[in-house]
Amino acid sequence: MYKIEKSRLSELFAAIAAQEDLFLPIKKCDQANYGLWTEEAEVDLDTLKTVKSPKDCFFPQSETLYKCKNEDGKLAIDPAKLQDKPFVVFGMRACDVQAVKVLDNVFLNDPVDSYYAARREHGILVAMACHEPEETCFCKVFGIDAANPAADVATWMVGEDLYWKALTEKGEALTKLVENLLTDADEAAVEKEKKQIQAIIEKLPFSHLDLSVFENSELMELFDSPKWEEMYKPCLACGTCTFVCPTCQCYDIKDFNTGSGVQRYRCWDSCMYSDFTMMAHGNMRTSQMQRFRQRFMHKLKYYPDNNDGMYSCVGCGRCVSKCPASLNIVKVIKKMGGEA
Amino acid sequence: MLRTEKEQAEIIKEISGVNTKKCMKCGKCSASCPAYDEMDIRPHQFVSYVQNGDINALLESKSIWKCLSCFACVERCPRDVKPARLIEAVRLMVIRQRGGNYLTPNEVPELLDEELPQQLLASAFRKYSK
Amino acid sequence: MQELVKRAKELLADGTVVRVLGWKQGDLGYNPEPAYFNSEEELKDFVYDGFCGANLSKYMIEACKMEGNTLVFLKPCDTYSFNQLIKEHRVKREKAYIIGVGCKGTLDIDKVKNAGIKGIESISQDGDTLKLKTIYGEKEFPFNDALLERCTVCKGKTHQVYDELIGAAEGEEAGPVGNRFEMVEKLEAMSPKERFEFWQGELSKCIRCNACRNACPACSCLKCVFDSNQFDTAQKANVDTFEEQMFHIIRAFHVAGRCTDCGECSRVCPQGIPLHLLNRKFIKDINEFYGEYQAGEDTDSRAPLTNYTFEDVEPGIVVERGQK
Amino acid sequence: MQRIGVFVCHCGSNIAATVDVARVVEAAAKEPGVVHAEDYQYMCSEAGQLKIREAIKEKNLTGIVVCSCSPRMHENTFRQAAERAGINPYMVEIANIREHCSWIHKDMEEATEKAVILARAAIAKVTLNAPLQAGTSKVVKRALVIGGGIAGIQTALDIADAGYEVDIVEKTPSIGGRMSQLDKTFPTLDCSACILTPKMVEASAHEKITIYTYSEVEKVSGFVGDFTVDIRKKARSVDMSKCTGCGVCQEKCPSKKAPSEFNRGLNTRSAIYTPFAQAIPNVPVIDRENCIKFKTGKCGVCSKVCQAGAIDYDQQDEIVTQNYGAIVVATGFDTIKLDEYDEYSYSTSPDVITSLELERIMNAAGPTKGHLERMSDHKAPKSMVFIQCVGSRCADRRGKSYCSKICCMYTAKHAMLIRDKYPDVEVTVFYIDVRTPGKNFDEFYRRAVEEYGVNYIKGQVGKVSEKGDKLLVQGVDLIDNKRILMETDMVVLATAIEPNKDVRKIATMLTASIDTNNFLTESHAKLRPVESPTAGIFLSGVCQGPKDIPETVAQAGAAAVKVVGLLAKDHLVTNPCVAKSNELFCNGCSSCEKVCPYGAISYEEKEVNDHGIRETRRVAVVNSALCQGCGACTVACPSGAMDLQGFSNRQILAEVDAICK
Amino acid sequence: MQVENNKEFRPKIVAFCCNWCSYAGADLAGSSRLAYPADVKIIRVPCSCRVNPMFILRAFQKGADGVIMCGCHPGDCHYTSGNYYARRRMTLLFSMLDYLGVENGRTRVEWVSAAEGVKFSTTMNEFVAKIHSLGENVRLEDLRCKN
Repeated sequence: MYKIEKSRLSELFAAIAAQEDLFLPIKKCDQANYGLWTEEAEVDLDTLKTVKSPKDCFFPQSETLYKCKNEDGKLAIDPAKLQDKPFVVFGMRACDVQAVKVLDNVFLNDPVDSYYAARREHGILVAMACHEPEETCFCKVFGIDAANPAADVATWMVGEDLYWKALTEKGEALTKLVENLLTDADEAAVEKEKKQIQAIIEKLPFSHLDLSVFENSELMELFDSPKWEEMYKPCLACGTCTFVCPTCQCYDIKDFNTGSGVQRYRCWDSCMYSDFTMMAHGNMRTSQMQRFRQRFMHKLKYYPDNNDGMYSCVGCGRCVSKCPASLNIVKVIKKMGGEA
Repeated sequence: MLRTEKEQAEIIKEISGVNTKKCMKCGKCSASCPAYDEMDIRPHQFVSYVQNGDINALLESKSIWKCLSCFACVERCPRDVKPARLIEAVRLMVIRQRGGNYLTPNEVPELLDEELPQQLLASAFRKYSK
Repeated sequence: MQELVKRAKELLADGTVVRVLGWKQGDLGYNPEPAYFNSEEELKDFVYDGFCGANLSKYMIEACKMEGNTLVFLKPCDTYSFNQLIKEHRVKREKAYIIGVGCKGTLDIDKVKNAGIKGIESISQDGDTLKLKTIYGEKEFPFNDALLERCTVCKGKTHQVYDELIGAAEGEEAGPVGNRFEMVEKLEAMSPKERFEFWQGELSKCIRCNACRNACPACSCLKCVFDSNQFDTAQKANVDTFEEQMFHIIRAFHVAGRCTDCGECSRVCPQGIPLHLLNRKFIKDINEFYGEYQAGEDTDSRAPLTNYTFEDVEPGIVVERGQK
Repeated sequence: MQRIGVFVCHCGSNIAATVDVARVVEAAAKEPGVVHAEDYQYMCSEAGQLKIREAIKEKNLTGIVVCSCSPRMHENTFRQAAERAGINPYMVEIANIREHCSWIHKDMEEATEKAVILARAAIAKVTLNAPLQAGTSKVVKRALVIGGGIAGIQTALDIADAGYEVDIVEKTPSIGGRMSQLDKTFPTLDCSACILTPKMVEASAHEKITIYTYSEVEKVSGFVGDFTVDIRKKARSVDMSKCTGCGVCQEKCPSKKAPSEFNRGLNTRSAIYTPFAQAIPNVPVIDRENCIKFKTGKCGVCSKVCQAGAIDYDQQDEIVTQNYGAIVVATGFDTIKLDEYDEYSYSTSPDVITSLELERIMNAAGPTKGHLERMSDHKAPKSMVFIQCVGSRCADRRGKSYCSKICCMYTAKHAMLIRDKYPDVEVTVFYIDVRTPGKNFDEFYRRAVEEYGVNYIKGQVGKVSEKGDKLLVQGVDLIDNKRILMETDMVVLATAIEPNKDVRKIATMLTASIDTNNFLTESHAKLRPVESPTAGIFLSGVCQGPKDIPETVAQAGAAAVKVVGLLAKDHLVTNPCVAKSNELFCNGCSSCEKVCPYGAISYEEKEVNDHGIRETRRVAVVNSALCQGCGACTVACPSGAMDLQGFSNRQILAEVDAICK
Repeated sequence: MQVENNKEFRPKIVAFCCNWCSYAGADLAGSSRLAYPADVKIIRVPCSCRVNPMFILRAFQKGADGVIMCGCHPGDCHYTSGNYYARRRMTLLFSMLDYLGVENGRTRVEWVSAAEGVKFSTTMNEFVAKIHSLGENVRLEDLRCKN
């Protein structure tokens, strides 16, 4: 275990950035979001949750797949370059780290998504324990320990120091890179911090949600529940929940006409949108109720059924605070019978 | 300092804001003018003199001192030419060349006469000061 | 609030309405959700407090398609939206029983959180103070400091359309409020470069979640142009170049003259983009160029963009104004 | 996938001298969808068109682009060529590489580059063109003429003589209009009544003509070939079918204080009245505002004296709805108000009169029975002054910027008639210019001067003031540069004329465009002077611009021919480039309806199937016969449901993209 | 270097012209041989009221440096009132673009009648000069269209 004074973090960031691209929470126009570190950037490690999750670093909201051009009547194709250099994502919360694992199950299983795989291969995750969890957090429900994030490097902010512990080979390598800035530290302060975090988490209002109904009920039974009809109505069909969600992985592929050619890109899609999975004949989900149900059934039933019980919600609580209609997955879990 | 008549005409047009090309030579300004008979160059002629650049004649004319600044010509001109403004501009040019006011604000109260309309005084002040 | 519930029960009982559209108690102190109540029993969860910011007029578009009449609770500023929707034939007046509810201002929980108050378990109000019970202890916060921006420039406490009023008086005036164009004026006074940087910063945060559009009562299109292939304008691409701005310019343009300035767009934006500043710019321009106009004040006047006078200002005014 | 052919025209050297035509062909050939590209000397020639037709057939082209002159020149030519070769005429686009390129650029490199881009834009557009079918609409074989003056009467007679039904709507109780108020007419000094009344009688007797007097057009809907018009027949209070026109009621009517409109308020008339003796129809109306019966409930004299029992105090306004294939506007003119011309003392002195008032004074049926006398003391004047251009050629707000055109001639007429009949009267005319273009017009004016001794003075009058029982005229003689102060007995003002006040209301109803002076705009100033830009609306008389009687009659005949040409058709071909609403996207918000200048958009409740969701929605429906294809609705529509065929959103965007490439 | 760049700069300018007045005005400019720079490319629309703000934004997105719209003079619209609507739309749109920090000289509306070939030509000359002084449009361009 190492540590570094909080006041020297900018040196640390500069050292990392000198070698590799560094992404971390940056405050811009009052909002914290992950962004590329620059000397001018306003790093914000105090905000517990960035608006968008760090999902962007591995699975960007929009990415070009290839470009094609008409060159004298012939089609010229120029595929996008895959990530080939290491990069660091700093300050991820335990829930966000777990979310990457959720994405891994989707993108790294056959057929492997080469764009995602390349980023995962080169990405180094530096996580940070949650000093002050909030009322919207419910990671505990999914067995995530906010005090012990499981990334390449785990860090804790205790008092005026950042404690640093490499957990993987990648983490070790990164540690080596910045070794000269770190000093050795004992674990006592961190252990105390962990206990404190865990104690707070125990007290959070949503920490004890009961998911057994999703484990014990038949898929069709949940699917046909009349409760969906009762729940969906306030939903405005915007994509806020899906776009702030660290695990939502649906995307759409579209073409952009640049005038001189076509860029084929993929971008996040939202199951809340009316044209989600639209096909030539129309859409199989014609009502908002069906789309609403799709999202939560996917998070809480379809995905766990296909992934050894791993839920595709990590309890980060972003949707809880951002839904314009104050709908959220907690309300759904409770309504379906998961009141703690 | 010495300007050609053409330049002077431009200055007069600029000071007065009059577009002499708008004149359709109907003569209503002269027809409306109470000082017509006193004038050597008549209001409608002012417009064409300026248009043609005959400024020296205007500078020397007595008309500029005969104009009452009653603005009847301005009011009644069907083409919105405002001949009185031209006359005033020529007058200003003369006064500026001579340098000095014929009348200062202090002298005005003495001239006040119950019988005289205020407008006349205001006009006089316009006429005889820079 | 009890009076609202009582009246709702009466109206359900006597068959005037078959459902009630209001707000339902949330699972945190500050997140009530818009909800339909179909019975007396369900009304036990009804709530009306400062966090009931949602403008229910938008929901009335769907409610009007349902069988039977709907009782809807509308705050004063929500009624402008409702009127505007009547004008555009998007709701049916006769399908709604409107109770105009009094409004003391609606609140923005993020203002409280940004002040460093975390782990909120419950909230109560004591006079001008919000009392917050948090995991990290008891906290207090001045009510007025938590007001949403739109409420600090409240356009009035008068309901434009209603069947009855509860907790509000006819012709009630708003208290002293700020100038809602203050920020617009400030931006106008900046240099083009400063303005560009301001908007570039704000709009580049946009994640194209469409919350602004979907919450907006004026954006009531069955199919948004940004969802259709009419203009080849992809709705989902999120690129920090012009496309984001195109979306927001066109959205503001489409609601120009129809926007009642209800402020929902800014309230719901997950990235806190001050979208109302776009709408207000149009409102300000319309007022200056074509005479004062408040969308939603009536149901039959012609909107500024479907109207004209022979003497309207020329588009060159933009350049002329810039030179001053 | 479209198969597009590109045809580049040299236009002799007009294009080829500045644009490298071969390079345009070469570049166009590489564009997606283009399967054929060639150039030729004159594409519009028969040989050029043959090339197009052959290429269409040989290469199975689905669309063509012609790079040539302005589409305003030859779009139709090439559309017809395409149609002859079997493809839809609307699958043709023109790249204007002459007016917009070769003629304005000198540098060959630059011009060629631009021509290629223009060709590319046209190719991009035609790729998205869809075949359009011009529809047809029926023609109702009946015309409406609004206004019953000489313009309206002549138009109606000419249309009726061609065998079509015509209705005349006249606002006043009788047809005849301004001409009926005139005494004599220039330049031949015919008696106005003598030449007008036979036409009035002819119109009223014509079996194809229906006259609605004391009536107004209330509402117009529909479009060329089939307008629906509501006509309000105001309550006359006299049963037209019973009245014999004996005139007893007018004699006996005790209320005789209403100013006579016909005599320009110079005398009074009874409350029940016909405007003048030769009125058609010769049926009086009760002016309810002045009728004692209507004001107090007592009286009823007219009813008692009427042998025919025609008086009907309970008569109500009646709305007649009728369909017409064409509408002619002949609403005529009035003189402007002189309230603001204080300098001429018109409002203060009864001896300052307008020329139209003088017409009534000179007329044997007028207030003075034709004796020339002053209205103040009924003495015969010894001298008279005529002032020209009162309110005409005025740049200020009081008057009109235009020349009223008729004043110079009627003033000469008046002066001549007065000098002829009363040789002892001195007549002076103050003029700015004397404008007499017209056959025998200048000769007429010269006779007034040379034979009748009328004194013409160049110079506008500055002021007319009352001096005792005389009028003092202050002016200048611009030729002599001399002040003129002249005492006279009467002053006659040649007052500017302006379109009838009601024309704005009517123009709005007809969506006929109107200029800043309220004259109706013609479709083309030179080539289509009697047609309004709105199809099916025609213009006759002064409503289109100042003109005298012969010009009015000529224009009336011209308008009639245009109407007859329209009514002779059974069907009209409609422009297929009209708006079309996609009902799946339509919100039913009415924005489009509000901006449509033609009332072409209506709404209906319709069951739609939106990808499986069936529901009843309020959707916009465009009447393609009414729509003129301006596209205002397409921009008002927020959802893009409304689009314009031939200029669709996607087509225009494709052009934008191609240009910005 | 800077100077050279400016010399090279060939602006892309889109002109929307209504069929009845301005397009005919452009034709007249052509037949009268009244030159204006080849940078201006005209798109024919039936009426100025057909011009959707989206068209203008799209042009900028795709790399136009200036967009000008021409229509019949107010009062002379072939369709009676189209240009009145267009006038309001463009006024508000231009004001909004200005508010967003886009140089306000990049957009313009000019009323050009069928008889005003001279006006059409001078307007285009002026507008192109203005765009030259403003330089390349960077604030409204979509970077994806850059290459």
